[in-house]
Amino acid sequence: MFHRFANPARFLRFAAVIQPWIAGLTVLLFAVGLYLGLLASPADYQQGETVRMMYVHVPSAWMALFCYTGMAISCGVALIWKHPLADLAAKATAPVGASFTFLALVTGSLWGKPMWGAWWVWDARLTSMLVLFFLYLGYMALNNAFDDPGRGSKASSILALVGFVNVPIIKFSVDWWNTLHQPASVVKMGGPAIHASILSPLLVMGVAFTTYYLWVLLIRIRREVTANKVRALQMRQASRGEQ
Amino acid sequence: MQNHHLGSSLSLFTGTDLVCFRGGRTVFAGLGFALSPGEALMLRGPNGSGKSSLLRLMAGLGQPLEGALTWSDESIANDPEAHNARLHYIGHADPVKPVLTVTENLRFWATLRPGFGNGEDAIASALEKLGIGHLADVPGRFLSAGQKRRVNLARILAAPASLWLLDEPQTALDRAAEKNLKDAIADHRAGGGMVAISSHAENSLANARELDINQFRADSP
Amino acid sequence: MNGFLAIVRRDLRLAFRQGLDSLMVVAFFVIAVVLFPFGVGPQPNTLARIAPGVIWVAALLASMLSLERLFQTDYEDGSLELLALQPVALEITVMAKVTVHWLTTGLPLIVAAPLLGVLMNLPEDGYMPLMIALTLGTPTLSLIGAIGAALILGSRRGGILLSLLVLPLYIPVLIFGVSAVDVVIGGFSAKPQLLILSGLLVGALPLCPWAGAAAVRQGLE
Amino acid sequence: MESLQAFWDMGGYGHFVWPAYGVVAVVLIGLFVESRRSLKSAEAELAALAPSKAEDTDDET
Repeated sequence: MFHRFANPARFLRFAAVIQPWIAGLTVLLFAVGLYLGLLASPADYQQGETVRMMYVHVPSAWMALFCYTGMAISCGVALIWKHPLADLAAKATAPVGASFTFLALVTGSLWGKPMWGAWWVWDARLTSMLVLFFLYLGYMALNNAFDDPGRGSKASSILALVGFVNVPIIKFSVDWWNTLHQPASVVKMGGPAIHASILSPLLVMGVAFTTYYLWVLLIRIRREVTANKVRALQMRQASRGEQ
Repeated sequence: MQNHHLGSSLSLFTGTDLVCFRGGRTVFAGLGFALSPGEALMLRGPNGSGKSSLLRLMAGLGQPLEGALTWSDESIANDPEAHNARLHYIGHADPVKPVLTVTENLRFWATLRPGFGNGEDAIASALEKLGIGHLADVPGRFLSAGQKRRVNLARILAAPASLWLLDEPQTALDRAAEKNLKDAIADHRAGGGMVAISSHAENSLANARELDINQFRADSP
Repeated sequence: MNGFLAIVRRDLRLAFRQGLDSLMVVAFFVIAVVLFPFGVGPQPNTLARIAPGVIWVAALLASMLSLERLFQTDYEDGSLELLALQPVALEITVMAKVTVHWLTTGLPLIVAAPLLGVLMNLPEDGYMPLMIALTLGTPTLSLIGAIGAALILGSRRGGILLSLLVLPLYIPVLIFGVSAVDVVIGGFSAKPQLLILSGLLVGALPLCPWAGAAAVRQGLE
Repeated sequence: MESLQAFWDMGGYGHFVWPAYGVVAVVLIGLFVESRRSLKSAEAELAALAPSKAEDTDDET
């Protein structure tokens, strides 16, 4: 009972079963999404073809926040109920979330160039995304700044929760700061109204991104579990040698 | 000496099937102990077997993965401040600030304790008991390791507490200081206090119970 | 309460005897601001326009400099572990440390701010809002910084990691601090900004010591 | 052929839309490959350390 941390076999079996399904679903959804987004849907009457970038930019931005929320929740579970897997889920989520945030920033700037004529615009959403990126970096840096992985995950869990509490405050102050210094940009990120033909590829891509996240999450959690097993074995060999 | 249930048959401070998980490994499992006023518990076992970890759990620095630590049947985690008020802990490090004199160091720690009533002479008598009365006004940076350890020991004499948790207290102490320590522990126990001590010294305390941590090693795969 | 005062008194005495680093913090603050005219050119009106922002960013960085050592020295010599084992709640200990940090860094920055206002050709009516905003903002910076300082205890990379953790959380204070000054220079009242700054402070007062204590507790496990 | 050119051209915004999709593809696939690689190396390490205990089956996806 007491070494339940060492081999959460139940999770490994569960992951092994559903992972192929999630993989298949993700590939299928991406295929459909790309087809709808690039071929089937019309260009936007106002933004022209650049609206197609929305099909990758908006899901990335969604996932950036979705992952951070997921991370904060699993950190909360890890701290309060000391559930061993929650720690690993948060540690596994961070790089994925950071990658989505990075993508949101890159596609956002690629979107901004034709729209506003500049690679980087201090638009409220993009700026908040940039701050979120730093929160991810801080989490990951703190997570492996310790020799003992247990210490790293506990410290970064607290940081994730503190960060999570601050996200709305930062969002509010950046929005407020943006309206103060920046005349409201005419072309809002999502366009005046999302036309049905644009909505469907957007939703499909959104779900595709989510299933992709679950797929990579399962792989990374299995990696963390295996790495923990390896560390436990190495430690036991060290301490057994001492007797 | 406050809050002692002298003569209570039920042991005051108990630990039941404790599991300690630290530094990525299970240090010990299924460990139990019981302490009653006047008793001493000697923790034995090789390095890394978890003596310090057990003392830290007893002090409340971190929670056991499983099992319970209770003080007169109430878990110590329920009210950490109350538990802190009734214990003194000597760890590996002796927190003596180099720029403060010995008395200033001791006065700081003593003022944080509830039982610190009679001020200066409690500190003076504590220093005398450990044979370092002459160091009262010496700044910390001039003290040797042995003297720092004695100042740390004087800290727990200056303000009363019923439970002493001593992690290899005799390191860096010379023969005379070790004797002073033994006497202090004997007085503490005579007054109804309790001691849990991890130590490699062979000459253990008078009628102290022993607990070999090694038998609770977790050797599971 | 006397535990809080005892810790504040001890830490202030330690700070004074170990050579106040407030002077260094203020020196950094001044130098950081003085660099800007070299960068953006000495024209008074450009300096005046960026003055509030530059002063606030420099104050923010200056107050972060000494954060790393908030718990570090006590952590290394075992005092922090002992403080966690005192009847004084750890949250109060963290609050005491934050108060000492504010007294030794926040306050000197506020006192030095007008001098930098002159250097940066800050418009006349910008001084009062700058002082008020700094008075409301610097305690929040110390409070949030204390969490970061506690989180990096025992980590391999201290200072740099601390700034990466803490700076994103400083953004709201920076935004409203600077705009409190800009708005008054523009002829409007800074009431909303100052209200939000005090809101941030009132929010940080209970939450940060609680989170900081949790961070310290897991650091000592 | 002509429609292919138009598709590639993306109404003149081709050199914005395609890099965006390109970056997304590179990062997502890269992240997936890296995650799998580190899983495989961890499992290899585990197998080396305790051949008997490497009980979780080595499935393909």
